[in-house]
Amino acid sequence: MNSSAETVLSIENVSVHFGGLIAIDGMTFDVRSGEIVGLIGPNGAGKTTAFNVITGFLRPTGGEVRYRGVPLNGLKPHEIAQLGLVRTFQRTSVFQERTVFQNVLTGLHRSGRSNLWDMLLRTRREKESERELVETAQDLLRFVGLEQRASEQAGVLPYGEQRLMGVALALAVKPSMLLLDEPVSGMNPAETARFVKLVEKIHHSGVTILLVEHDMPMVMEVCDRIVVLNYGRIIAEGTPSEIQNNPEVIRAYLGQGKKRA
Amino acid sequence: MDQLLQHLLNATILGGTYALLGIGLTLIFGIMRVVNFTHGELYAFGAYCMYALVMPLGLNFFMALVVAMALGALLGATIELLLLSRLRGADIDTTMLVMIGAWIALQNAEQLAWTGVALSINNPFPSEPLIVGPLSVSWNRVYVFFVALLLILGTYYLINRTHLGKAMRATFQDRDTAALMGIRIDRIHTATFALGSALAAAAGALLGPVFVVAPTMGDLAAAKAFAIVILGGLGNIKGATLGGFILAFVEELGAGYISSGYRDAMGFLLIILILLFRPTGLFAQKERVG
Amino acid sequence: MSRFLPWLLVVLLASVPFWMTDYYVLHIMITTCIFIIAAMSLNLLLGYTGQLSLGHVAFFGIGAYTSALLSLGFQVNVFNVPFGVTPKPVWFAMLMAVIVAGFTGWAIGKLAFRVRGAYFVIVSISFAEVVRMVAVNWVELTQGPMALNNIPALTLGTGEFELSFLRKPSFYSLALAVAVISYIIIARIVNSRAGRAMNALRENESLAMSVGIDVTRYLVIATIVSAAMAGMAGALYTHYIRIVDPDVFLFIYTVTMVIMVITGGKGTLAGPIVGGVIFGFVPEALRAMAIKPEIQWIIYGVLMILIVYFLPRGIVPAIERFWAGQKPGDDEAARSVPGALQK
Amino acid sequence: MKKLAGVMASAAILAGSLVTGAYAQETIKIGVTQPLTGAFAASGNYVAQGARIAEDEINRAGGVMGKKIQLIVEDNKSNPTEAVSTVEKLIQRDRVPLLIGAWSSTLTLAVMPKLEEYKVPMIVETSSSGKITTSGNPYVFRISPTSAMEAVAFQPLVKKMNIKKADFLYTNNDFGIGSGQEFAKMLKENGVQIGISETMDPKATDFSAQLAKIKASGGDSLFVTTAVEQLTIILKQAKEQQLKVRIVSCGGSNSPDQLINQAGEAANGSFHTVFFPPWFPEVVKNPEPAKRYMDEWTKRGHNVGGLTEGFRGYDAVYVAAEAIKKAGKAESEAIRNALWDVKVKGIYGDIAFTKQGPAGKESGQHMPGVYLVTISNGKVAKTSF
Repeated sequence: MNSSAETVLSIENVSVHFGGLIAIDGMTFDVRSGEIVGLIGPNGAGKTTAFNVITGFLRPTGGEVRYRGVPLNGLKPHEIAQLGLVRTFQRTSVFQERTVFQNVLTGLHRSGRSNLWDMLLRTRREKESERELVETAQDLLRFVGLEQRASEQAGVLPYGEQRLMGVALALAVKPSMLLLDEPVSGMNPAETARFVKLVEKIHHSGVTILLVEHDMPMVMEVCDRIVVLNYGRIIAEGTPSEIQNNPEVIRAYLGQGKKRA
Repeated sequence: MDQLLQHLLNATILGGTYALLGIGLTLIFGIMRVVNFTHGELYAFGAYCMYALVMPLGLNFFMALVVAMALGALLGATIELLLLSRLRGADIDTTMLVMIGAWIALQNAEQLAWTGVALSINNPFPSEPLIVGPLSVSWNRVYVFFVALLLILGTYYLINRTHLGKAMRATFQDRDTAALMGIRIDRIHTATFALGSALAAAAGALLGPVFVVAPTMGDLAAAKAFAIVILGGLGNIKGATLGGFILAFVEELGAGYISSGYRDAMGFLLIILILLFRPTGLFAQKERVG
Repeated sequence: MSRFLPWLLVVLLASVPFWMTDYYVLHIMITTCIFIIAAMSLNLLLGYTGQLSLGHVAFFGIGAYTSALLSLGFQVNVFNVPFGVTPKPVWFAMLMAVIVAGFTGWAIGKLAFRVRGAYFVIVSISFAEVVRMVAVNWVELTQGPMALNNIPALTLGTGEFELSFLRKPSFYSLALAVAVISYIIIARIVNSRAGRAMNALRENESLAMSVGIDVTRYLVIATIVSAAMAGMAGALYTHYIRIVDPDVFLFIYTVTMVIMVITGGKGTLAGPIVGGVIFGFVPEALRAMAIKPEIQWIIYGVLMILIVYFLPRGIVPAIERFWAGQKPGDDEAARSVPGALQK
Repeated sequence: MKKLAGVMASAAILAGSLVTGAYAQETIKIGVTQPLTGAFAASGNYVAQGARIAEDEINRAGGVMGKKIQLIVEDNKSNPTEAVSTVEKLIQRDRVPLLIGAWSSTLTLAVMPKLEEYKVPMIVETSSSGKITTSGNPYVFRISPTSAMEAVAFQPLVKKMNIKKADFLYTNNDFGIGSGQEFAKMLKENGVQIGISETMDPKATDFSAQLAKIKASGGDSLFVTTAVEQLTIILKQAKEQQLKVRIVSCGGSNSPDQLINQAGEAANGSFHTVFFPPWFPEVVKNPEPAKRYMDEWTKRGHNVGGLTEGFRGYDAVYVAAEAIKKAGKAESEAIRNALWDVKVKGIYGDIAFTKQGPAGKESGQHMPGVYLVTISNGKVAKTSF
């Protein structure tokens, strides 16, 4: 896309050590506004660790992460989410016991305008705020295509729809940038195709996207740029076609002896 | 000076039994992820076994300890098989609720069986204390101290040197992998709970003759065991050993020089301070979170 | 129709003092009512935020002692500095009890939620025990095991318009009113945005954080409300029984509240009420059958285990499911509509 | 919402079904509240056993006014709040016109406001705190001695026992603190130096720290006030720590027989104030009831160590029966008035009440005898001063 767009997420020399184990070693890369960037690499390369560092679930041993110029070091996950940097999870990405609709309402937490007294006294502001949230929730469900499922318990949805549910939850936070952690793993081709459409729809609405995924065709299809991690280090960075032909990337994947693509 | 030395001696002697109490509890938590609220009741059970064996039945004092431990192990294994085995994989709050239920039932069963009246156990030791300079300590307590040390060392040996211990350690580190390697997790859990229970019963059987035996004695013992285990870090056996001695010193010196009324509060205060400033215990390395 | 049933029940309960002549039954109803308030407050933490707080009785006891001490007045020396309080009106003492308990909840919430799981449980037990030890040993303030005696009863107004809550019928009405208000407070919280946040952190804390919910903030809010409510129950208790001793902090009372909540159904509004009614009246029924208290407690312990095994969600959800089975569709509709929209 | 209402409705039905009415009675009920479980369980059970003996004796002899008396014994669990609940239950549910209780001073003080509220008199059989009869509660009639009376009785022995410096160890309740204060006051007045005063929780079991402090204080006598359970441990631990001072236990709930039995050699050389010495019943003022009580106690197989406690319940029931007889009806107010005229030849002596406390609201207090015994060679002996 537009390579002159401003940098929104910058990861500078980030390292993560668990005891003696090095999970990420001096990782540096940027994501620019409006991009879809893929973060790939073999199992155990440190991709999810990178996500955890960026979203505040893990404190880096060294280095700095900045989002729109704001250093994220020391911020808690919910504070980072409030800055507009929102993630999804590989697994357990919905509130299992709630209905789909309640899930989205929960995700809309930050949009509520009422305070504790409003809730206790059930003031007009509380009622209006709740009504707005309900409307927004309905819009969001329509956006991801789950409006038919609104009253079903989220935990019993088919796998693909749970992923959609997870995205709807993340979108409820009104992100300016979305981090998707292996969103299509375990999906069948039809579900994947549906999901890719959704990602593009989100992207068109102005959201920057960073994506961790094993499904290579999907990554190649949607990403503007790809960053390749192996053993905690970045070994390549470039457009999908550049990456596909990069000998080191091929070696890394073949060396591990498995390719999920 | 003499008073200080006497306090230090008392604390050392007491620390041995505290460590014994703590190890049983921490072992069970470390390997099974179960907070054993029945620990105090197993302690009281050991003391009552001792009473029943020595006083009405007239069994040899030293033999009675061995039998009390065996009975403790048996009761522990029963609890594990009856209540915990079917809860494997349940979250920790669920097992805690079950253990609290078991604790209440056991304590009241003891009260029903023995009434609330405190009982006293005779010991075969000379009634004149052991005197070293200005210090004195009863022979019974000296015996208790050394037996406690022996049992602690025995536990270390069992865990570090035997086949069962190896399986326990493997389970402790990674339950799933251990299972894959052919370790029978069910058996390890039962054995662990039985071992922890035997240690608690041993502590009760040792201290019963020193103090008196009463149904509520388990509560205080359990409270101290929790403090010790938190001090050392849940699941840390070496930590529990040291924690036992630390608690004994803090209590004894606190009672001697600050206020004897707050003696039993010291442990709880330590728990709170430790958890606020070093949540994984004094001796644990920082665990990976998440 | 069904919307009016709870109110009908409240009216029915409110009418009890007018026809109930056996004061002993009234006495049991009052203590049950107070325990239900405490159990409801615990449910907010245990059921809605999922924190197994086993030090809950501390808030109850702090409320009881605060109200008792302020209404009796006290004189202590703190590091040789004399500090005294003259007797205050009971309504003021009770209000302060709620505030002090709430404040303690705030402090404990801030500190204790640094740790979770087993550690949190143990720290919460320890907190209650430390408070008990202080109550036992700070004899100058609390009278220690000698208990605070002759605690005044609540009176409102003066002279001709004086309303005294010394006698059982009037006190019953007071306790019932507090219980109804507590129920409404909890119902409103759990059916609001804050309630959804609490639910979210119970079900999946990481996910809750990722959607921008300040988990600690909502835990602390829940603890404050819960502690203040337990403090109110304690204050009611102390001005009813008119004596308070350190055993009010005993772990067994926390256990009683926990049993009430999990039996009735944690995380349901009616759960603590159902559990409270059962465990408020069962001891009396057992006593009438001349069953020893030990056996009663053995039954409690075994029941607790059985509930966890066979009715892990408690009685209320089980009944709800039963009703849902009878009338398919109705339940689905009820569950799909969020609380705020039900009206 | 619908389900909730259903659940609540069924709960209400449950509540309603528990309503039961009191049925007609052919007996005269007397309420007894004692610590049958908890820290004072041993003593409370002994008192209840003694009371049962008296109940059976009286009923065998035809009861009171042609009706049998019936003791309703409730367990106050050694806890003041529970004590209040038992009194509430005894008065409201069982409608007893008269109470006996509540063993420890703290328990008695706890229930006293209820006596005033419901206007029901209570015979106090054990408690020793001065506050009980001086605080102006006209429903309290005490047959046991106060700590002050005990201290005064002890006074002549101070010189004889050659006490120069005394230390104190007592439970931090009304019983312990009251006794400690009265004895310290009395000893000071007799020129004895007071060392340290250590307190303990009634439930504590390890006193090594306190004893080390007391040892360092260097007094010649240690006055201990607590129930027999703790006293047993204290004697044992004092011996372990070589605390070579004269130990005197006050308060009369020390059961020397039980001490000999449970503390063994450690009990030797200790002194105990008792209010009834069953080892030499000939010394008491009324040996006849004492002998009757002791025979029955042995016959029933009760613990011999409990004799020094059980007589309190025994006497209290006789006083209660006499008061009802004098009142002519089982009504609280009449019984209260009659209690002032009661004269009973009991083990506590010739029981009669004198007035104590603020004028117009006096409580009744009996003046019993106090005996000091010692344990030597595993036997209880009279003191030879």
